Amino acid sequence: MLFDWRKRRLIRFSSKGVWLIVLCAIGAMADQPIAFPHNSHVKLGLDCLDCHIGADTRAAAGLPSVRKCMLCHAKLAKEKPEVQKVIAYANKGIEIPWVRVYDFPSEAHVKFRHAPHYQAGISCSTCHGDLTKETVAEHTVTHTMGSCLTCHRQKHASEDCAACHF
Amino acid sequence: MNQSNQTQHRWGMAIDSDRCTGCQACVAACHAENNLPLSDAESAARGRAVHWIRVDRYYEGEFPDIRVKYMPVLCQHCDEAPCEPVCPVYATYKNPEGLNVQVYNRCVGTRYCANNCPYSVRFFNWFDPVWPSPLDLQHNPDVSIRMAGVMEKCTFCIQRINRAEREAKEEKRPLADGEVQPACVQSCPAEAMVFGDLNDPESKVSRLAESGRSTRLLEELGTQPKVFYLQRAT
Amino acid sequence: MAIASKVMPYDEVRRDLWRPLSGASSRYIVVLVLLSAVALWGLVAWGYQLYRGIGVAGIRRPVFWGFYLVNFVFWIGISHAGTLISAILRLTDAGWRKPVTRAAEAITVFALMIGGMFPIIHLGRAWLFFWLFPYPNSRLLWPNFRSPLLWDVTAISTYLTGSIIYLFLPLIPDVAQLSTHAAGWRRLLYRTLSLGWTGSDREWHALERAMKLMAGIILAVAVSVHTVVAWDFSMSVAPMWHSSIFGPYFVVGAIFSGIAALLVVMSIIRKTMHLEKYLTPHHFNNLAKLLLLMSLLWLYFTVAENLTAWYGNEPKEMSVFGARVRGNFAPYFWIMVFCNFAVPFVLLGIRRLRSILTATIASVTVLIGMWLERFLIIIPTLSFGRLPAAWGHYAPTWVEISISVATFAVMGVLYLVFSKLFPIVSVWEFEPHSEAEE
Amino acid sequence: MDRRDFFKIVSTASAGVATSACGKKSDALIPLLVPDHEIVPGEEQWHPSVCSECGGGCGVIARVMEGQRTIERSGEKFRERIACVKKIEGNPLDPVSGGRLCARGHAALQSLYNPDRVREPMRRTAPRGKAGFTPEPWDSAVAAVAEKLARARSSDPAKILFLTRPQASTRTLTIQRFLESLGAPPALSCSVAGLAVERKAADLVFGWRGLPRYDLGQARYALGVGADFLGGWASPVYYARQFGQFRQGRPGIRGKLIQAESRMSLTAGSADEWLPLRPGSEPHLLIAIARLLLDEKLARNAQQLPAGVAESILAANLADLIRISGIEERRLRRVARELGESESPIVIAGASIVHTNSLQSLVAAHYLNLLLGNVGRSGGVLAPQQAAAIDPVNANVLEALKRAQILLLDSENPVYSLPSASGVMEVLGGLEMIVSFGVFVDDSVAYADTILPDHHTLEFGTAVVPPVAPGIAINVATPLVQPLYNTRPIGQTLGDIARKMNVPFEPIGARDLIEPQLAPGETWDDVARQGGLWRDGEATEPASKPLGEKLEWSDPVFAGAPEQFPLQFQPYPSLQFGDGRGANLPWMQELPDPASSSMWGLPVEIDPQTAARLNVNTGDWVRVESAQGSLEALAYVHPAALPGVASMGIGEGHAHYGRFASGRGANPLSILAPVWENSTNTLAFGATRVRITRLGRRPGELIQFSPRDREQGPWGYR
Repeated sequence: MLFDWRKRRLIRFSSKGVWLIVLCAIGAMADQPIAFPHNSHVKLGLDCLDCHIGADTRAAAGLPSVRKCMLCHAKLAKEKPEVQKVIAYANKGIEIPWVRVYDFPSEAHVKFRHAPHYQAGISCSTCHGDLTKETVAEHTVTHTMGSCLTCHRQKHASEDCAACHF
Repeated sequence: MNQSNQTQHRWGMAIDSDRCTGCQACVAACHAENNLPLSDAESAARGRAVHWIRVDRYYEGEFPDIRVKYMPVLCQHCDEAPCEPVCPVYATYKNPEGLNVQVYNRCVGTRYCANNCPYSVRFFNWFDPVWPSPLDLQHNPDVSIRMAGVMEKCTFCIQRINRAEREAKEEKRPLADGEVQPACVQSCPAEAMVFGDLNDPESKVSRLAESGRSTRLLEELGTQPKVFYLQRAT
Repeated sequence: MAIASKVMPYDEVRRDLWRPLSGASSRYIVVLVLLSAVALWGLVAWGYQLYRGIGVAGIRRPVFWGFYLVNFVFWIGISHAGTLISAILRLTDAGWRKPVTRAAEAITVFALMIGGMFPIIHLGRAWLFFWLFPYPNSRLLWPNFRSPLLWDVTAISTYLTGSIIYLFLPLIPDVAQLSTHAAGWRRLLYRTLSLGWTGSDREWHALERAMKLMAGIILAVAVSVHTVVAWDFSMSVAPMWHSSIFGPYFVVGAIFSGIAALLVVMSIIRKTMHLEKYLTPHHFNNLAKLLLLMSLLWLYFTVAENLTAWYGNEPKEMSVFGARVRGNFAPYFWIMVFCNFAVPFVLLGIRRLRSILTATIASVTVLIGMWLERFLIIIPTLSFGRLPAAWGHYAPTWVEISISVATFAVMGVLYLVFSKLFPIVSVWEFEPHSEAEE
Repeated sequence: MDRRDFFKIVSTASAGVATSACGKKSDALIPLLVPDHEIVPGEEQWHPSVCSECGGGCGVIARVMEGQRTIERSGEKFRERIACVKKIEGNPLDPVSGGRLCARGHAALQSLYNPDRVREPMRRTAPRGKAGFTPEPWDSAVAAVAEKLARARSSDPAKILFLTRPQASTRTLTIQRFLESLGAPPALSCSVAGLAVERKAADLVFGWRGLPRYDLGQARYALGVGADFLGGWASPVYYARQFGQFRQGRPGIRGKLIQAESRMSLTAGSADEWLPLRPGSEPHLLIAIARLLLDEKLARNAQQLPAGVAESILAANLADLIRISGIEERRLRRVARELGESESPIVIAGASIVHTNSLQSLVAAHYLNLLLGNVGRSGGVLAPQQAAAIDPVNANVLEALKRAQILLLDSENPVYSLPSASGVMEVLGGLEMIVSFGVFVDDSVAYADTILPDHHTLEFGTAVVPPVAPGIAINVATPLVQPLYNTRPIGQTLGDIARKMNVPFEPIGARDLIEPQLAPGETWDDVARQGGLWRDGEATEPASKPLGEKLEWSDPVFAGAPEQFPLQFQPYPSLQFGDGRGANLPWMQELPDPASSSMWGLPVEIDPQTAARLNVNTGDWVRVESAQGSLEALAYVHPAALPGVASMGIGEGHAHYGRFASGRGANPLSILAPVWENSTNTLAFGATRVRITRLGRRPGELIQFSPRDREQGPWGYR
């Protein structure tokens, strides 16, 4: 991957190594509109699925709409500055413009679905890191085709290219 | 691969020339389903228009005893596909369900496969595709947008196959015959196209493939195509 | 045999052959700058192609391979000039080869470098060319060894390595001699390249053995390389490509164009470097005869290929054959026949007409003809595929033309630089004691 | 999605059960607009709608999924998740489309997401015809229109002309009601695919209101005359489905189709035999066949034929008829015999290309079917069963335009559809006010003073009565997605105008149309959820008694002296563009033309003999000149063109129609002589003579996907 560092600007010329770097960079730099503390929500007993409701049955885990945030925050912790930002969005009727942390670049042509991975018993932290320790989500786990394939081999999942790339 | 507990499908298609009217609904349906790059007059003039399925038309005879032959031609998903061995990076290969798959992210663009395809059904992305906004809102999220420098071709609507298989699996039932239909087959007003599992001897496509009118395109090359053309009855 | 060394003292030979190494005439500079400019323009064109996408070239469906692959085959063909010829001559102990071999071997190396670039230039995603090499990776993905393109990669890299060694080995005694006479960076360069050559008998022995061995190896590799290039085409099911004759046909064509290239280069360096004493009419005469022989051989293969296709009358082949011989491509076809057969046959076949000038003219036409031959092998087949509904025509754009032209300039630049750094005629072979060795 | 799946969804939904085998799809049941925030990435929903690309009125289902667009709100840019239509397929429940769809139907998506849609109301700033507009708020635009309309109404309401598409729908009903409340004459259409002649003939012969339905699927032997029913005529998807059934849908039975047409249309190409008919000689051929049937005693139902008609047939000079039709007598006799001997014969006549005598050919065809005894029978000609089928007709449009003071345009394009020589542009230039309700700026909208843009059909609900359908069918669309732009449905706009004018008016919604038809137990929700209301047809024997008493025929009239203009010129509605309105859809532009395989342009088709005489090759530029005007086009030497007949597809040659169509190619209608069909006064666009001169090679080439049109033969391409 190292040989490509100069090409970072040329995303269209990138090979796999490059986009990983670009992604890591984006992930690390991700300036979220609200400093959402995952750890404190998890501590309160919330499950990942409570907010990312699609993870078990759908392709996309999904982000909760601001309405969902307001179910609790209409009453709870209203005084905190970050929560006030949430309330501001809710009042304006605009969805919070979260910055995506994990994504597959379009060049990879991956059609990832959460559901089968969840159903296969892969825990969220395998791919997304230990969110009990993170505040704002960061790109902590690097995904390469190698890491995907290693797991697929271990779990005897399909290794057909067209299982993911089409 | 490791799916021994499932019945293995072998997808194939039958096209009834007696029913085909040459209306090209299949062509438009394919464009709508598969995010085919949009050509413009200039790129079309330079031979860059992309139609994963096309309707070949040949005039036969001379006026007034002339007739025309319409023939939808798409990737034949050959069992012995000439495009597969020549790819230096395995970007095109035969998947367990008999589909000839093009892996866009692996393709480096030697275009050897296209030269070696006797059916000329492979298309190349000469440039990154552009859609004047908001035409891009129409993009099918189940299908990749291919970038410059890679080959593409008919996939038998693998996204539909995958979706149907997934849903069948979730509902713990076998796939029914005719449940999976590529966009072209789905659209065909004259129902000239039939898609299904060739491993299932009872499927409609298997029965048509066995019928007396069944032929295959350029069969003499030994490519073992999985698209069966039913000849016109006269 | 009027070998220069027999008449001339070694010191004079050395003076003559080392003279071009020092100083640079204004003419040299102008030509170098001009050629570099053209080469640079080619680079610009390639950069544009990388930036915009390969679509800036004229290739299209169904002609997915165009000028780039024509140039690829052409330059790989040219590369047979040297190594193969010099290896044959070396193995057959043709004494007259001495002044010719280095010039020839240099052509090989440069032509291979250029030819080897074309498959990369032609890639849709050229920046991923390394995926064609087998390197370990976490995905456990390997290149497809069944693909003739991979054979190409293997064959060409082997040939390039072999050719560089083969060029380098006979250079060692020369650079060793040069290092004692040169100063500054040149001294460092020559010293490094001489690998501590002292000129001991053991070293001479080893060198001779190595060269003999390499000559044998390179001969086999050279033949296989062009055969593999031919297989890029003949392994496919396309009409008029799928032909068992292609391997030898390409090899013959390659040697043919290689000799022509060598003759052209020789007559240029003879004039510009004043090597009249070393590159004598005798050399040209010998090579011209070889060229004539190859011309006839080429004609034989061409007739064999086309006659069988025509007589077989297989419709799909006939579309290509027809287009080539009497259709759209007919002018090119008949120009090719004229260039590759008529001109050499008349100019070189009639003894009275055979001279350095006519040999050069014939060589130039052969180069043109052989380029056209590559063009006529690749394009018509793709234009007239198996399904007539998919027929289409091809015309190159400025990008392809620029890059194609630039490669000739690159050849010139490399040759100019090489001839400034190393004696273009092997000096030590004129040394009296090396005569004894032979 | 196949029929069963969709049924499942629909039935579980109407039963109110959302948990079943496909409970997962329960969110696909809501027939109403999808709220954008409820769109889940990667999940699809299917919603019924109606195709409005042609008059066929196919019921469709649309796949709605997530999409993202960038919007600007108070200066800030947002990326917004919205529900988008991703694909359109036929509605498997709809008896017209049966789950299938034609190429143009698929491309309807590109009119929804067309970059050249009118995004807000506009006012004209440039001279008429130059298409210069500036945005205008809804209120003032509507007020301005209402004011002028009120003034015109008070002086003479007959001077208000509304042109709308030739389709019976809530849209046209709303327009009709609006016009009624103003006291203005009914709306007209000017599309060349308006089928005015077909309607008139059915009315004249059988008293049928609407288009007859040809039950091709049950017939054994079909003779098509002048109707390109697989290539766009009347209801292409329905007839293509019927054709599939006709050919291979019945075990052991294969229908045989003979197509008599003056060009090798898609139908002629798919037929078992093509009879190359001289242009305009359809009546002659039909009467010759009727005569042969009578002569050979093959007319099984001759007694039902009105005496006057039988007399006319028997009085005809057979040799003359055959000579004029240009078909070998031997072939014609064979076809007549086969037709007469067939168990279930049918004659499908239409006027894909309208001639001055087209009505006569349709009338003759009806009598021929009567003679064959298949009227009102399965496998024969069936009466339309649509009570609600009142669609605007294409009749006397030019006269109406000349009379009018105020023109209201709804996706109709008179500037394109009428010949320049008719003076339509001058007429439009002189009108007091032109208002457009369409979603695009086309050649005629370029003349408009005000544009009050409508929603796209997929953005707003409507109900359409398909002109050809088994039984009763009303296809219903509910809005699928949020409107993309600041547009308003035409009903609402007309309502606003009426209110400003103080005229009582209520637009008609889909629900208004459906509810009176509902049987006990059915609800509007059910109908909206399944996408339409359909009833099986009853036997219609009583309606098949002929009313007409006479049969006459005349030779077609062609404008232009044969010495000066030796070629007959026939523009034809193209597969891709229909009457021209498909030209702004890039998918249709790049769809290879079925005859010439041309893309992004339509060539003029010339037969090989004429081409050789003119020294024209495929790809040459030629000038096509009539006495009224000329156009320049690329030539395609069509191996199956009739000698002396040049054809050209309609669709290109728009002066204004968005980026994909503007300034591309030539409009064959523009050079026509203003010749009208004798009975309906619809444009007889096949009735002009031209001469063709070669211009040679020029910049701009014929773009063909497959230049090669022969499987074998001489080498090389052009």
